[in-house]
Parts: sequence; structure tokens; C-alpha cells
Amino acid sequence: MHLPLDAPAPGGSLTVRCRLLAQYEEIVGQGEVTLELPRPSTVLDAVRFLRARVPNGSLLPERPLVAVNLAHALHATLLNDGDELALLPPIAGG
Amino acid sequence: MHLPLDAPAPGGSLTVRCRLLAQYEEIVGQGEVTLELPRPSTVLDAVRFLRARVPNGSLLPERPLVAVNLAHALHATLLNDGDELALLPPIAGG
Amino acid sequence: MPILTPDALDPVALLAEVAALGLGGTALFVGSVRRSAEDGPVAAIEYTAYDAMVDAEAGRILAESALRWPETRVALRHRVGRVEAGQASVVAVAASPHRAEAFAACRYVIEEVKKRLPVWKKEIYENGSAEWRANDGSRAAAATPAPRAP
Amino acid sequence: MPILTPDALDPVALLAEVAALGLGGTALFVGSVRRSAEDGPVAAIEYTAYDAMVDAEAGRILAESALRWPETRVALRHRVGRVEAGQASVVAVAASPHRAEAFAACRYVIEEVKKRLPVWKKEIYENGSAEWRANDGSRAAAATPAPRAP
Repeated sequence: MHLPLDAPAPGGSLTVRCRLLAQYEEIVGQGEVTLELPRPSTVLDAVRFLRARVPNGSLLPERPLVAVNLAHALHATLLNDGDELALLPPIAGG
Repeated sequence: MHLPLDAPAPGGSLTVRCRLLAQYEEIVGQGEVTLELPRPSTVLDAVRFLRARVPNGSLLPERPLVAVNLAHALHATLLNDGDELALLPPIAGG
Repeated sequence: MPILTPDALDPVALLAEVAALGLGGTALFVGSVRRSAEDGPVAAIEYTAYDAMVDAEAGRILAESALRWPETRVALRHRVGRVEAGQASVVAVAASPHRAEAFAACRYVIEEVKKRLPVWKKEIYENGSAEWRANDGSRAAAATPAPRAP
Repeated sequence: MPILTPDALDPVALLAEVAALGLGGTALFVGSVRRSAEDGPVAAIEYTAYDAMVDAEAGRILAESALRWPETRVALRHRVGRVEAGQASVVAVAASPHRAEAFAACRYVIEEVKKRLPVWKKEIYENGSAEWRANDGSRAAAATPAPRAP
């Protein structure tokens, strides 16, 4: 699924690959979505964008655990073009 | 080796089997000695009696680690007839 | 070696992976699938992982251990897919010249794994129902109901 | 099972001995013969024990563990006789519903073993000499000198 910019972005745009893991994949019905976001956008901006547009998006938490480029990240982290964002359910390994 | 009482014991006597372990067995040249001691005798009395009489006895420590009837014991422990006393070098298992 | 494997975990292979002649003390932790849960007897757990991030995050955890205990060698393996009750789901091992450090490093690795490694579990009950579980024991979202009787 | 054995130690057998479906966390410690010592490369260690007391004292240690951590199952095995460098000399294992208790009980058992179990070791060096060693690393009495060249 590709979610395009919904309005022209004066500062330009960036494209982020967003992974949905485990129960979040089940909720949305797919494990990967591409987001086109205005620049600058934080992780939290991307989560809001996603929740508003994917199927059952409102069932995803407003402030989920997140990773950027395979490392745990903060909601305030600024995204770069080409980043891999991931929404992680509460960790349950071991 | 049997070490008998060296003088008549007005309070009677008791016989103790004394095990010598590991390097103590090498020092004395045998792993087991029978001691006949006046009643009452403590563990420390038995150690003194032994050190004075066995070959190389003076090379044994004056206050070694000891066990009575397969449990760690104190030097002040009173011995009973038939007890198994053991002189233990510093523990080195594991 | 990759951290994740669909195959049975082998503690002896992991012990061999960290063994060295100067390392006299080795601590190992095995986590196994427990049979009992609030929702009834557990038949198995189905583990799902964010594969690429598991290797990256485990690499960070093992590197942190090496910074704290430089003489200690650590290794980790985690199952993915279905693991039957009683079977091992995770093994962590630490070999050191000093046993206190072997215990500390092994404990560190498993605690960080439980907090940080992007792996999720769905408990599969004997009645055929299944439920996502968080490590704090709470129910997670998106339960899978038991199949209806035909 | 007797604590002492002249045979190679088998961590997997010991893990199986304490395994139970409700015990999700198992900690294991393996002590191995180190190659290096102040007196030169170690070829092996010869372990001597006060056999009857080993079983009695180990029984007390395991019972103390069971009193402190009633839900945790522990087991212990120790070599006697000659153990080559790199081989395991002792294995302790603890299985528990809670991993903190598995670590604590495993640690307790190995620490008490090192302090209390009546076992002694003679390091055998590559040059053929041998020396009794205490667990604090000090030389013990009654060194065995290296054999003279013929």
C-alpha cells in the first residue's frame, strides 16, 4: 500500500517505508506501507498520518513503540527520505 | 594405624576414626587413623593428639578445617565414641 | 551465526561457541515455553520477529555486554515459529575467566532481550484458540478467537 | 543421583533432570579446567574428594536452596579423578518459574560448593610437575616436585 502526500508540501517530501509487526500487521491486514510525508516530519507525524489512512488505523496505539532503521527510536525523531520506520507491539520475546 | 590412650583415663575413653584427606593423607602417608582419647575430648584435643603422634604430624596445621560425621564442625565440638572425625585441607572444588 | 532459528535450540552447541581454554566459568540461561497460563493449558507458542532488527538489536546487546565485561564471551539464540510447550525458546550463554562476570553477563543479555529484542509471541491453547501476549503477562491487542465447533 | 562422577559431565542430562513444564527459566553454570596458571600451562586437574561427605554436604546445600526458593529445582554434578584442560569439572543447574530465582539458586549452589564441598584439586602441569591448589589460588601444602630428567 502506498499512501501519497495529501497536499502539496512547500518544503518538499520524503518517502518512508513503514513496517507493521505481529498484531499490528493483523490489525491493518498488511505488514508494509509506504508513506509520502511533508518534510520535515517526525516519527509521531508518520504514526498520525498512518493511523488516519490505513484500514483499522484507529485500533493502532496513538504512541506505539517505534524503530527507525532497525533501532529503537523516539517519537520526536526526524525522518529522512528512505528511512525504514516500524511500529512494534509491546516486546514479548524470550 | 591405631593410636591408643597414653595414660589411664579416669573418665573412661572413646574411640574415634580419623580421616586424613588429600594433601594431609600425603603428608602422613595414610588416609585413616584410629584414635583412643580420654573422655571428654574435643575436636581440637584430637587434632593435638594426632599431630604429636603420626609421621610428619607437625606438618599438619594446628587448627585445620574439620568435619565430624560428614558435616563441618567446630574445634570445640565434643567427640563421641564411634565418631568419624576428618581433617580437611582448604576446600578446592569446583 | 544468526540469532533467530526455526530449529530446536542446542545448549551444547552454544556452550561450544563461547568456550575457550582461559574461560573457566560459563553461565547459561534457557527460557522454555510454559504449559500453564491464565487462559488454559498452552499447547505451544508461535514466535514472530522483525528479523532484520533482531540481528541489529542483538548485536547491540552483545556489544554492550562486551563493553561491560571485556573478558567475557556471550552468545544468544532465539526460536521463531511454533515452539511446543516444554521446548526451549531462547538460550543465552556467557563464558568468562570469573564466574561472577559469567553470571552477570548472561543475566544482562537475557534481561535486555526481554526488554528490547523485537520478538512477539502468540500463545496457542489446547482448545485451539490463540492470543498475543506481552512479556508482562498482559493480553495484547488482536486476539484470535477459538474456532467455532463445526 | 550421586554428585561425584569420574565420567564427562553432560549439561543436557542435568537440564533434563530439573526440567518440568511449569518451570520456564533455567540457569546453568559450568566450571571448566583452565589452561593457564602461575606455575605454567595446566595439562589437567586431578580431583580428590571425601566421597561420603560430598553427598551429605551437597544434600545440605541443595536443601538450603529448596528452602530459599521452594519453587526452584536444582541439581549438581562434580567430577573426580583426572579432568583435562578445557573439560568441565562441575555443573550446577536451577529451573524455576521465575528467571531471577533460577539465577539466584544456581549462583547460590555454585558459591556454596566452592566454599563447602570437600573436594581438592591438584594441578598437573605440562612439564609433569603437580601442585595442590586452594580455591583462593594459593599454593597448598605438600607440593609434588617435577620428576627429574632421566
